[in-house]
Amino acid sequence: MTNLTVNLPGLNLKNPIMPASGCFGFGKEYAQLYDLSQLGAIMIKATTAETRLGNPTPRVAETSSGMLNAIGLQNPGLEKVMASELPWLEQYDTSIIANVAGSQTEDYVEVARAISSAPNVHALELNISCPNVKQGGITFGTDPNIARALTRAVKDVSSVPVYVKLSPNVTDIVQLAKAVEEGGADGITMINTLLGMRLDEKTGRPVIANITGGLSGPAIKPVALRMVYEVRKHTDLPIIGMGGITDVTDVIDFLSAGANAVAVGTANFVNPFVCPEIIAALPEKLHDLGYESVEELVGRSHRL
Amino acid sequence: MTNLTVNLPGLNLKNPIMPASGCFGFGKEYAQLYDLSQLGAIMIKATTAETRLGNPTPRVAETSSGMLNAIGLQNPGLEKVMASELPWLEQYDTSIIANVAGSQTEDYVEVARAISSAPNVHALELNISCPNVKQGGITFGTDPNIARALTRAVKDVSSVPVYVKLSPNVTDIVQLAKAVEEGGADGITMINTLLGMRLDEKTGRPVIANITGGLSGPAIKPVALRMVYEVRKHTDLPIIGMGGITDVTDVIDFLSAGANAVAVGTANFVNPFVCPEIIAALPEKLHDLGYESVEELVGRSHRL
Amino acid sequence: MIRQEKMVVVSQQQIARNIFELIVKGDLVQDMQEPGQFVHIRVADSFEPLLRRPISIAEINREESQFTMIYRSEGRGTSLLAEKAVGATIDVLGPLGHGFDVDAAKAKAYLIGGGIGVPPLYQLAKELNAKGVETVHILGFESKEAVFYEEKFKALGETHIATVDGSHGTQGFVTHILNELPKDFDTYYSCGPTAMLEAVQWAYPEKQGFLSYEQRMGCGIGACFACVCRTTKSETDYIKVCSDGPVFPAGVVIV
Amino acid sequence: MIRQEKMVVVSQQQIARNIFELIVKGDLVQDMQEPGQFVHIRVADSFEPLLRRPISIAEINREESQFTMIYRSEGRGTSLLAEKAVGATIDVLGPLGHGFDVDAAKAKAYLIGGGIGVPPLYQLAKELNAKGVETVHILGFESKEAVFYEEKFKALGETHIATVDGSHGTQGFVTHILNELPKDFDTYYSCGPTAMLEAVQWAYPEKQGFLSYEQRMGCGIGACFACVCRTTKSETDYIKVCSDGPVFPAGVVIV
Ligand SMILES: Cc1cc2nc3c(=O)[nH]c(=O)nc-3n(C[C@H](O)[C@H](O)[C@H](O)COP(=O)(O)OP(=O)(O)OC[C@H]3O[C@@H](n4cnc5c(N)ncnc54)[C@H](O)[C@@H]3O)c2cc1C
Ligand SMILES: Cc1cc2nc3c(=O)[nH]c(=O)nc-3n(C[C@H](O)[C@H](O)[C@H](O)COP(=O)(O)OP(=O)(O)OC[C@H]3O[C@@H](n4cnc5c(N)ncnc54)[C@H](O)[C@@H]3O)c2cc1C
Ligand SMILES: Cc1cc2nc3c(=O)[nH]c(=O)nc-3n(C[C@H](O)[C@H](O)[C@H](O)COP(=O)(O)O)c2cc1C
Ligand SMILES: Cc1cc2nc3c(=O)[nH]c(=O)nc-3n(C[C@H](O)[C@H](O)[C@H](O)COP(=O)(O)O)c2cc1C
Ligand code: FES
Ligand code: FES
Repeated sequence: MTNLTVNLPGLNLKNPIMPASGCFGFGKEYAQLYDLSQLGAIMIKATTAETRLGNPTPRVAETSSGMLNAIGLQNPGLEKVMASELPWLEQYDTSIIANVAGSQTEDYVEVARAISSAPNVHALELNISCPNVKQGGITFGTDPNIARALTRAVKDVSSVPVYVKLSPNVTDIVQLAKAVEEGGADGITMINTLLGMRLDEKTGRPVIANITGGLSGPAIKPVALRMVYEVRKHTDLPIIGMGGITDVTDVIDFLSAGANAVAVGTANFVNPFVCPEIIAALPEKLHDLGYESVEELVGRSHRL
Repeated sequence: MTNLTVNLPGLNLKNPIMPASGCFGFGKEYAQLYDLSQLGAIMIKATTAETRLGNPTPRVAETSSGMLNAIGLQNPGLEKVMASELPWLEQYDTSIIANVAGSQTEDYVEVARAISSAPNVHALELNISCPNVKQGGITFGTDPNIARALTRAVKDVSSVPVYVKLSPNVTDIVQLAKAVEEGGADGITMINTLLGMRLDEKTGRPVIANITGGLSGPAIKPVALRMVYEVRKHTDLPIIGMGGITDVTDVIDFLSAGANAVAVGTANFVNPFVCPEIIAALPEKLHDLGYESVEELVGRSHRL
Repeated sequence: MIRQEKMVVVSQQQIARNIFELIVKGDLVQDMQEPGQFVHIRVADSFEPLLRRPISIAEINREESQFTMIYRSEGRGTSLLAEKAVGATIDVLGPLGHGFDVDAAKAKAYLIGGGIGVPPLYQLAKELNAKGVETVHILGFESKEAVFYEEKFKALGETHIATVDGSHGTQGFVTHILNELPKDFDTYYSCGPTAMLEAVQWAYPEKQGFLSYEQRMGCGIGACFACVCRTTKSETDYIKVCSDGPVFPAGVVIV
Repeated sequence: MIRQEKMVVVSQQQIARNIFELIVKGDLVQDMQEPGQFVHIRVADSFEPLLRRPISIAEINREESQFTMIYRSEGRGTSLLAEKAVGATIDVLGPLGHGFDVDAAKAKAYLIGGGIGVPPLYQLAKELNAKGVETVHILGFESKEAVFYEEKFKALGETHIATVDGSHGTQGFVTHILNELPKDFDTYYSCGPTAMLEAVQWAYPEKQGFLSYEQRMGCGIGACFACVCRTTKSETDYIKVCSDGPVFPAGVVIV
């Protein structure tokens, strides 16, 4: 029997596959389609201290093998997430990773403290990399000093392990990874979206109301994979890799490059069953490649 | 009659379309297919002081709507380019932009001084952004101070206007653009490739011998367009835009975002006639959009 | 229940300029609840184009397990859809969203559609007529060449056509026709460009109405927050076109 | 002259496991010079998959303006190619590169091919035979199911087959057969995996030989420097497989 389990700080995953934050809401919609207990974990939509309405529409645009989004962290706010979304998720036997966002350190700290105390939140994902909010967000993710300090502040109040989500929109991703490691991060999740733009061909106007948006989907996979590979060379922290994953082969690539687990974002929109399908395909794929467990395969590209 | 001409420092272009450096060699191969005098200009392959053998093969890999390359600046070296490639190009009525590369300032200066004196070289394109060479190259393109100093050094010796080619692999492209502007750049060309990677699905080995390569093609267009738009907001320098252009609509997008002219790279490999086809389609497209000249359309997204 | 199914193309026909009628067959039809729901279509096996395309359900044939879509072939996705021949399979996710409240109309209803907003009104008209509600159809198109289903609507009730260029029916917009028609109906239903929905809403402030909205979509099932609209119901909330809509009672959506 | 042409599919047939024979028609055929040249094929109208696929010319029929390709449907590009039906058009760039020197052989030639390296040897065999050169064909495949064109080669001369699993012909590699054969030929021609080309070259250091190489390609016409190999001719230069090759005299390419 192929062993799919992955053990990471706070997360004893039955398999390394989870939906990425923002692409799966709080699970309710996909629960109409399949049993969420199949999933290794669920990264829920970014939660902020207050209700956020997000950006005006249009919020998405299609690009070659990818899409842009500028949702702007719309979410019902900490209180409602704690009161209704998280309790609802308790019926499923899977780990919940809460994506925490804000526009200043205090916001992050407030959300982290509260949400990490929810009984079914197993880890936090610190979203210092959202390109679609005017204040904070991405600046936290591009300055190593700020990223380090924010990680430490959140780490100090969190009752569960803290994973920090890195932005690809930086000159040196390794430097950021090192910074959050110094700040006490228990793990890294990467990558968030690349900043991009699309124009309406008739008018020349940006298609996305926010002007720019975050690029995701297969188009960004080569960049994501390169970054995971580079960061793995420089840290032993667990990495949850993502960016353009659409099938089991993509998963193998990220694990090979050094990710310990992976998240699937945009592909859920194209094929809502993509996560369970990948989970089902994984044992045979590992077996064909000559591996008996996920953990054996992790990082193989570095051992050649 | 729609006016396609574009006048930029050193470059009086009959139209704004030119092949991008490294995707067109020194023109000989495409000259078998069509008359190069149709082109607005030609950006020739990077030239270094000495002959460069470049990287081992495989040097290219396909990705979703894109490709990776790690040619490693293979070129016959300054002497041969001056002695045979450039003189051969004199038969064509088009502007030549010489792409200058090196691994230290002295190399750049040497090549720039010599090649800018060739009778048919109208401008230099300073390649401070090649991701595929171990030394120099990209570090020049990611540190604003180094970029500024290099630009100044080259500017001092060049007999023709100097355009600096920016790397997208940076946190803040505007900062780099400002730096080269301060260094005396006459214009900016952007973007070079995004650093990426692909793994062999069976072995987990990087497909490209150099491990990482530069991502180009339609996949990167949203990133390129966003960067051109941002840089245009902060400088009046001429911009030659590129990244994923495959047809006349893409050209309109880059011009709208603020590019004064555009270059076509990877698309030449897919459709070797792409440049003349775009040039032929441009007048009608401009007309349909209600413009009588290229220069009228440039930057329209900023005027909405 | 929402299903993802490879449905089989039974018929594909061009019925007006750039307008295609596509009939597909599969089990998913049995779950269709209301006229005005839509499906989300994956047009290619590859990830290019990436996103699914939302298309309304235009007619439901439960006995044959078939349903009809009418769409404009315009961009990359719909052009690929137009290439699907009889026998080909299409990846359909649906039925999605909430449609028109058929029970709301009492005696007489106005069905007001514009362009590719017309299709869902056809199944609606059929169901209303089946319930004994008289339907009047006011349909707007660009020009004569773009008109479709005129005879089919006529077979169900009084039908007025407006074309922007006047090449068929009344010249102008549906509102030009509405101005001339009596207000002797109890309920209106509308689907079309947002500007048209706004105009219709303004025209009948006192009537009960239902409007079907469009937004750019990601997931199509309510998970990604791409397709939201502001709502009069709450200052601190949005409604999602894909899962709360696409049909909302008049007065609910702020555009 | 190199042309880009929308060529029409005349025939598409599976002839072995995952192996397809594709015949297309168009003017470009008239420019084909030598066996061993190749074409560069765009398999989709979209940019996904992005790059063209290099495929050898397996047989040329100038009268009918047709040529044959034989390819293994494996990855994304070749799978799409296998879907092209009779009547469809395919975007072909070619003819490209330099092929086998047919005039080099005097009386007897060995044609040594492995897997999808076998196809270009077929046109070569035909041309050599037409010139009165006796050809012996030594062809290696994975297994019985992968073997193709055996009868066609037999019709042109002595033909030996090796399969890795021994399910047909000699068990092992082409070199196992070569070891048993006399060295009474004047020229050899070979196309196949690089390891095979190396082995063949080692086996006949004293003979005149021509080898066809593979490399990952970008442009296919010599402009991008993707497909280079080091050469014994110069320490400071590369040769390009696409435009200087794919066929080189033995001893020229360093692998
Ligand atoms: C609930 C709903 C029902 C619809 N019903 C129909 C119908 O029955 N018939 C019909 O012809 N059209 C209908 N549309 C509009 C249809 O979805 C778009 O015309 C179609 O998605 C455009 O795709 P494309 O490939 O032609 O264009 P592209 O330009 O390639 O599309 C690019 C992206 O923009 C999105 N997009 C473009 N236009 C629209 C639009 N108007 N609304 C939403 N997304 C858009 C596409 O889905 C895609 O993600 C409906 C839209 C919605 C939201
Ligand atoms: C000069 C030349 C002649 C060839 N002739 C034939 C032939 O007659 N019949 C045949 O079946 N094959 C031939 N090949 C190999 C053929 O080009 C590859 O099998 C094919 O490109 C793989 O594409 P894919 O879509 O199946 O694979 P994918 O894995 O989707 O290909 C991904 C990328 O890698 C490239 N690639 C993968 N394998 C190879 C390879 N072996 N050589 C070069 N590029 C590769 C592809 O072109 C593409 O750019 C030839 C190759 C060369 C260089
Ligand atoms: C519509 C959408 C919304 C997203 N929202 C969030 C978010 O709230 N928090 C976050 O950390 N990442 C968010 N992301 C980024 C994804 O989690 C993921 O990092 C990125 O999309 C790359 O993965 P993919 O290519 O598989 O989509 C969002 C992405 C999309 C497409
Ligand atoms: C095969 C290849 C070789 C390249 N060589 C060079 C080069 O020598 N100098 C340079 O400045 N850019 C080089 N580039 C980058 C292109 O000029 C261009 O900036 C980039 O590919 C983005 O444009 P595209 O998406 O249209 O290809 C190369 C790109 C490719 C694909
Ligand atoms: S499209 Fe995703 S929430 Fe509506
Ligand atoms: S493939 Fe471009 S030089 Fe050979």
